[in-house]
Amino acid sequence: MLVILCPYCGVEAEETELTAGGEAHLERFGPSSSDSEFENYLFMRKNEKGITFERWHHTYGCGKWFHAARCSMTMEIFGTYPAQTSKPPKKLISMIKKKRPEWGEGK
Amino acid sequence: MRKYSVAAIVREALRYNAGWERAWRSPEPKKQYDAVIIGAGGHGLATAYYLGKNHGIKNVAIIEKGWLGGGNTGRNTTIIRSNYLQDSSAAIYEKARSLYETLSQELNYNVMFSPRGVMMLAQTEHEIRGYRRTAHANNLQGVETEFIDPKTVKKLCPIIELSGPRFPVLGALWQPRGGTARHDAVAWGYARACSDMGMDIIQKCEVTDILKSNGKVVGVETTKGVIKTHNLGIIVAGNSSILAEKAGFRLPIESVSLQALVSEPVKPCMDVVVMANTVHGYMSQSDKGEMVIGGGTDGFNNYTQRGSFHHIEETVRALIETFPIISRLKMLRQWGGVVDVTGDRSPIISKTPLEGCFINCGWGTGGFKAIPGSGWAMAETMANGSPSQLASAFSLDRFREGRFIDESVAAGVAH
Amino acid sequence: MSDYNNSIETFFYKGEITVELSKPKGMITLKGDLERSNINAGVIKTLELPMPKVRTISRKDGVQISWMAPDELLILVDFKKVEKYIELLEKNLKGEHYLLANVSDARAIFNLKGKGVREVLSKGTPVNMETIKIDDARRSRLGQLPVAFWMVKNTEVELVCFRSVTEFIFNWLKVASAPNSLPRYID
Amino acid sequence: MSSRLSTGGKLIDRSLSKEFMFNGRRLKGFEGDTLASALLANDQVMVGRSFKYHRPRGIVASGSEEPNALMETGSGSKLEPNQRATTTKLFDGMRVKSQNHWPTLEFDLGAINSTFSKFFPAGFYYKTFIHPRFAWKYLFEPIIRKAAGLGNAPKEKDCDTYEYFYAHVDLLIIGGGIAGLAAASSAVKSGLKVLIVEQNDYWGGRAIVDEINIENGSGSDWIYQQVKSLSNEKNVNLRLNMMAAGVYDHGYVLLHETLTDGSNKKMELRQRLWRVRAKQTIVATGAIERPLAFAGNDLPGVMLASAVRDYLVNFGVSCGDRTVIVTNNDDAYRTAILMKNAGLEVPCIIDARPSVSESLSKQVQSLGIKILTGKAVSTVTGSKRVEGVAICSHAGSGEVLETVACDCVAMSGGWSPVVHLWSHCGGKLEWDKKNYMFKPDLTSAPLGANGEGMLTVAGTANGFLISRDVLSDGYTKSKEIIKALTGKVPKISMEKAHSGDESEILPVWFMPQGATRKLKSKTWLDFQNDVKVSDVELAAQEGFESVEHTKRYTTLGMATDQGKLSNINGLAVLSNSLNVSIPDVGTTTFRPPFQPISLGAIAGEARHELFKPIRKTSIHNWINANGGVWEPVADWRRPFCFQRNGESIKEAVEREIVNTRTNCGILDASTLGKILVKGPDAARFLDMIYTNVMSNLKVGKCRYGLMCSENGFLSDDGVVARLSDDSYLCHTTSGGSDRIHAHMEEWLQTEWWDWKVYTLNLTEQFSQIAIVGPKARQLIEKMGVDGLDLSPEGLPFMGFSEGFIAGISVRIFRISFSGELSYEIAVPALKAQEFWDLALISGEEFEVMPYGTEALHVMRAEKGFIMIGDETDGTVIPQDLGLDWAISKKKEDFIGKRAQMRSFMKSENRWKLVGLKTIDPSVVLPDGCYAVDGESNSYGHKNMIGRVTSSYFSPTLERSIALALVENGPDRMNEILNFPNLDGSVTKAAICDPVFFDKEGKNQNV
Ligand SMILES: Cc1cc2nc3c(=O)[nH]c(=O)nc-3n(C[C@H](O)[C@H](O)[C@H](O)COP(=O)(O)OP(=O)(O)OC[C@H]3O[C@@H](n4cnc5c(N)ncnc54)[C@H](O)[C@@H]3O)c2cc1C
Ligand SMILES: NC(=O)c1ccc[n+]([C@@H]2O[C@H](COP(=O)([O-])OP(=O)(O)OC[C@H]3O[C@@H](n4cnc5c(N)ncnc54)[C@H](O)[C@@H]3O)[C@@H](O)[C@H]2O)c1
Ligand SMILES: Cc1cc2nc3c(=O)[nH]c(=O)nc-3n(C[C@H](O)[C@H](O)[C@H](O)COP(=O)(O)O)c2cc1C
Ligand SMILES: [Zn+2]
Repeated sequence: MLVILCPYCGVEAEETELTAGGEAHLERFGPSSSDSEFENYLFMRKNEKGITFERWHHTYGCGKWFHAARCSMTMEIFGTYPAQTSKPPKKLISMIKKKRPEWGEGK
Repeated sequence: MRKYSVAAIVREALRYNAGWERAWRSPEPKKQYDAVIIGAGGHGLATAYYLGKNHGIKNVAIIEKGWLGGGNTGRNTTIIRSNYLQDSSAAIYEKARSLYETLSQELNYNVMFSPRGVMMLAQTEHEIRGYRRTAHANNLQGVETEFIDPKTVKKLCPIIELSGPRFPVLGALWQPRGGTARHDAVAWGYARACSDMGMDIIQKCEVTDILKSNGKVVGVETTKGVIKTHNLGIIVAGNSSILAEKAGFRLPIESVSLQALVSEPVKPCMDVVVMANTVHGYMSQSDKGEMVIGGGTDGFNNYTQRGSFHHIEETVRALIETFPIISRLKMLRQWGGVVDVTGDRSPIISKTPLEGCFINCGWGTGGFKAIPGSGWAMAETMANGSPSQLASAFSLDRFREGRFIDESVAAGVAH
Repeated sequence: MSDYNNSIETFFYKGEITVELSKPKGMITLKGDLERSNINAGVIKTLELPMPKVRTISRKDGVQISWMAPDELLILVDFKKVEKYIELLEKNLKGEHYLLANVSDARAIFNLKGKGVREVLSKGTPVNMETIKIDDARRSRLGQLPVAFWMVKNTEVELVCFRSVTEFIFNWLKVASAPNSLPRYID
Repeated sequence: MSSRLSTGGKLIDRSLSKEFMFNGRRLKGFEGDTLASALLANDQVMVGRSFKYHRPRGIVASGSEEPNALMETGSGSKLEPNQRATTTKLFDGMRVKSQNHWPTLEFDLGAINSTFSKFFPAGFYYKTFIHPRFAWKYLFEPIIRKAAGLGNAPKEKDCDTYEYFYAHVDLLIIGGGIAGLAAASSAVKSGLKVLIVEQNDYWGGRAIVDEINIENGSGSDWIYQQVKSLSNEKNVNLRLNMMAAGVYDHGYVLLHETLTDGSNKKMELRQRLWRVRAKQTIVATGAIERPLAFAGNDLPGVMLASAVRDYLVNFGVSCGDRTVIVTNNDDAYRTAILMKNAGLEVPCIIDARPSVSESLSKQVQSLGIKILTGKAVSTVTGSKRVEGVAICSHAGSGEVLETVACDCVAMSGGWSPVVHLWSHCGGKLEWDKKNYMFKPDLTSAPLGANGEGMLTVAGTANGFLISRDVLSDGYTKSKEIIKALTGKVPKISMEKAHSGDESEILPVWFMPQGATRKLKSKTWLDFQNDVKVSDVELAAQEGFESVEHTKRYTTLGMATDQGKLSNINGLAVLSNSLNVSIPDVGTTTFRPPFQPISLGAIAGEARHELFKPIRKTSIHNWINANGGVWEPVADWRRPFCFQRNGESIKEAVEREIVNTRTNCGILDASTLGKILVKGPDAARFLDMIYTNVMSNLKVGKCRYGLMCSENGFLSDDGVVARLSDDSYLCHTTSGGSDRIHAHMEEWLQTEWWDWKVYTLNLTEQFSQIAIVGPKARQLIEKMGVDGLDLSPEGLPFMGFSEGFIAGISVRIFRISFSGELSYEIAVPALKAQEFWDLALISGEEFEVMPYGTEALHVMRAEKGFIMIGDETDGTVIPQDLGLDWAISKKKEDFIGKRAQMRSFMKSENRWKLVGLKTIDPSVVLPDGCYAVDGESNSYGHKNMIGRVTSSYFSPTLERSIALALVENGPDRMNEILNFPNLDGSVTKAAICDPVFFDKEGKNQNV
């Protein structure tokens, strides 16, 4: 039963107020892409056992999408940030590296 | 292998059971095998069994990081049915179901397959239409199902409340020879038979890397050393993405936690398996008397075998609404399993970009029922190096081609 | 006229707290970049109220602005004056990118009064009701439904839900405020 | 015999006596009794039968660890099986029955299993019942099921209610023993919000019974003072009858509060499930005494030594006149001393240890109690209850040295900390080599959201057995947590408990050490599930080496007590058989709940009418009162039809259709989604959302649009109206409004966040009322229009305008889903009923009639219009439905476009939309039936070449019609297809155009 901070409204939202939205920072591939680019974009997932960057929606709240860095083994939340970005904030990355030196970013 | 029988039990009882042999050996791994299977869940063990039995490949190792049968095979709600809609699904699940019918005899191990009947309640007009459609498809696929009216529902399962205030029961899709089996026994029965064929089941041994050379698999690295093989099957359910990554490819899979719970045991009060998809709940009663209840999946990746409690609440609400008498029964235990869910919620039995490496995964929330059929098809695929007829539709390329096998369409869920 | 008009039905219950469906209020949703000074100014000018801070309301004389999201306000005015306010807002927001809509009919407001109001809501919302102060506003869920509420007095809350579920929310509140059903945990 | 003593009993009030019935016998107890203490007070020693062998079972314990005393309580809508007598409060008039026997508790036919138990060792059923195959379902399985299963399920609906409560605390303390209370008192001055909960209905835990000294007073006084002063603190909340059931991620703890004792016959609020969010939690749940494993230890009268003490001290109940103590540690001596001091006989203490400390032995011997060191129980004698013990050397194989008569055996195998809650969410355990028990490994705590430990353990639960250490650990752990939470070390005086040291425990898991196989097969580990030492050994012998295998093979620890008493002994036996250390064997997984909790409590308030919300339109109540036959549509209810007196549903539907096509129909279409999309980039955005072009739609005009998922499949459809240059109103299906609004927001926020667009779901702001049929225009005009020109030119097909009808402000769309002249009128929801009423009054002369969803569906099918959910099922692309015209070729991109370029989507052989006419026009094709071509496919199934998606009898055409998806359908016009029915017959139907009625659109373009 997770609690995640919504970076928009500052609410420590409970999981039941949120909707999980899968892997974050997927790059959209449109009509000019190849079959395998499109397949990758739509289906292939990192499904990380460890630190994952993922999307959340504050459904029962401000209605905004945001991103969270979470460990799928311990449920630790390293941080959240607005969805209007194509990569995680640098500060967050270096914080994670400090906490988990063995972590290999962006596999 | 010592044959199990009443006579053997009596004989042993008289000498305080001193003579029973091990059900399976626990050998140290050899250096090389003709085939190696990663994952001693039901699917891995069944694959090994049919490799030996159907294809004569017996120099096989099954490598398990924990204890055999301890993955989802050991934690599922044991529903067996084959009333699927799409041809490819109906074919493999019905193959599995029919193998289940005689599995106890074949393995000389009572897996307690109990064809008590599975009913899927229709609680909206839309669901009625969906299930009628499935009944029609099943009729053509040779899967015995029928659409039954509320009266029959009540007769088969008297504890159902037909006129719930929210979603009355309007009928059901009924598969009389669907049912349940003793999940652990399925793994144990296959394991015993594999061991008896000379296969090595190596427990407490984790595969840590997949060794390749020139685009071909040559072996695996494990916590008990390197094991060589040119024929590798990855059959690790919730851990599929991790091993695929080691093999050098990605999968259309997400690992999420699926939960279940059991009530305290009570005397028999429910003789069939009931699934109520509109309200999201399913339940059956085990031979020991617990009500076995399946919950929902988390929406996020989760490798913990725990889940969020609100899924349990939602499920229990739905079931009390459907079976009001259970309100005063108590939950005895709840748990979770890490299930591997694909982009179209159908499984993958396939060759992979790595030559000699095959994968069987994506059974998600509903692969227990498929174990014998999946093992059969996977063994054939591994033995021939190309997909078997039963497996061909479940290949990895279907996602690229847009050739999905979507079962959710007819108001179905996948347990 | 027929008696079936559920939109103006009366809902009233007195248990541990008093639950009452309020008379229809004028409600306007404004979406826009609240950080933009022009939008800010337009709102302040029209309603003669300060902008509410994050997760609060600002109110005076029957007019209220409730913070709903970083780009969304819910403005409450007299039911009959909605169109007038919309017109005014449109005038004062001219040239800006925004969305304005009358949502008075889309929502129902319940007035909840009594010492136990925090406990009643705590039966259904994960919000920490102990920390909710006067003029705080929250969007969350109550049981299975989305709601928004704000504290108008220490013992009084206004709760907004979708109109189609008015009856369900009322029944829920009724059950939750049944006599002797409070845990007496929050004082 | 067990009996009530004339004095004593800290928890009972002898002035309030209570009568209750057990198996039809009228018995007496007192206020404060548990059901178990009251039964023992009445010499009811046998209280049930075991699960597998139906062996006689007596009360073993005094708390939630009790495996045997499970009863049926209540009746009718309050019946509850498997109630644990040790945690059930007695009330006046209580009716209780024992379980799992037939015909009676004393004489149970099922006990034949016990006679043959030899033949039912662990896992026997896997080895048998294999042949003949069919016998399993019809013979073996029913017998096994009947024999198992404990109590009976209720037959009636539960009449009681339940609820949830959310609480947010800084510090949650679980357990109200001395450790928990000390922890709470440390936190008083911290300003932290503290909640301390205790499952019992009294504070103090074990210290009440095992009178200890704290500072200069008794433990009981100390507890009383602590509770009193804590109750006055504003920041501390104390709660009894509250059991911590489970610990979940991010500090979520489930607490189960019992609100009633069940004595009330009427409906009542019975239990409350607390969902606590705690920043930190201290688990101070104490320890559970372990039984000892010896032959016959399952006979009624063999009890935990601590329980015997509890019954004596708390309830004034003697569990036996002559009690033999069997132990491997000092603690059980307390029981001996107390019993003796109460005037009861204690013939001897059988201590497996070679020696006992001098002071203890002196003390005991001075009371006249014999200590037999180095001895063990060979077997307990008696059949339905203890009659004596046969004593042997612990070192030997069980040779009997002497037999001592007794009626109670009090056993103690040491203590196991209650680590369940610590373990639920990932806390690890370590093996305490001194006290031979698993205790929390505080360096591996369950982690909270910030990756730091969220739980700690204090007192006995943390492995401290002596009250001096327990108390100080309570203070210390609390101080550490307070420091972590506030940054300040609380200044408090840590009060001290005084207790002498105890001598070491001897690890004894079964006795005697060299017990024969025969003895082991009578030595119980799990009393409820009938698992014996021999079963665990057999599992190990057969290769079930993992503790998880052993558990599942033998069912050890899987009963309703979840092995609280049996697990550790079982592990030890397994480790012994495998010749590995106990920590290497490890434990099985601890899972919630700590004690079973009712499903009712888990469901909470969401039952009956509160089960799931129903959304109601403004017209709902009118429909309800006017013959509407409801059908759930998403969370809404919509009328399937309006049934009149004496009319069948089919007749009603036909009447509605015919009337709408000939006169005028009125429909509540309010459930349709209405999403406002506004902004400079709105047009560009909708071009991405819809498959068709929306940017070139003229202001004041409507266009039918399709939406696909990114995976290419058709997901929703509806009419889009352009309200102004920068704003659109998008209509969705009833089920689609929330989903599509969310879909739009998702794309806007996460992909095109720099586009200037806002969206708002206005579905509920407007009710939508459709007035349909040849007389529709006349009707509306009669209502009185203002600012609206309803003429064909003024408001042409696919146009809309705004104005007033009957004084009500409306937006009126000329769109048609029926093929008739049709106006969909959006009115403010609060005005909708008034509008509806006025339309019906004005419409009287035009014979207006309300119609329902079925008439709507039939009429749209007559016109060949698709329905999302009927013609689509998540696998259908617009191209399959002949909707290519709605897919822009010009647009570079839209959601779903790339997906539709994949090979399978472009395949020649896709199933495409056609109409079907049965050869016999009176025969309606069954819903969902398939067409076959007489061949077999590669699986050996009959080859399917198409399927029916909608099928109706059309009263308009007076024949059956159907829509279908057929392989290459449009190229096979007039071909006759075969549709096999479930009864073996075949319906023949010819492929035709999907538009059955008014293809040119004469009716709607007027
Ligand atoms: C709660 C729940 C309820 C369910 N209910 C049903 C149901 O009612 N009906 C139904 O049909 N299905 C159901 N399922 C699904 C079903 O359980 C699974 O689909 C099926 O058991 C999968 O079997 P498997 O052999 O593929 O995987 P598993 O049984 O999970 O086996 C995979 C094995 O691989 C091992 N492994 C992983 N990584 C490695 C490695 N690196 N090295 C070595 N070994 C490794 C694991 O330890 C594990 O033992 C349910 C699942 C759950 C969780
Ligand atoms: N010498 C020994 O062998 C020995 C062994 C055990 C205990 N003791 C003595 O017992 C006392 C132990 O004190 P303590 O405070 O650590 O433990 P305790 O057993 O006295 O108190 C623990 C309390 O927690 C409650 N509890 C347990 N699980 C709960 C749950 N899930 N939810 C709510 N409540 C729950 C219990 O009902 C109990 O009241 C000390 O005096 C100690 O010396 C001695
Ligand atoms: C069909 C089925 C029935 C079960 N019945 C019981 C039961 O009667 N008692 C019990 O303690 N656990 C029961 N379990 C749960 C297991 O104890 C265990 O929780 C589950 O297999 C998951 O393993 P884990 O909890 O060790 O992770 C059952 C599990 C399944 C799949
Ligand atoms: Zn938010």
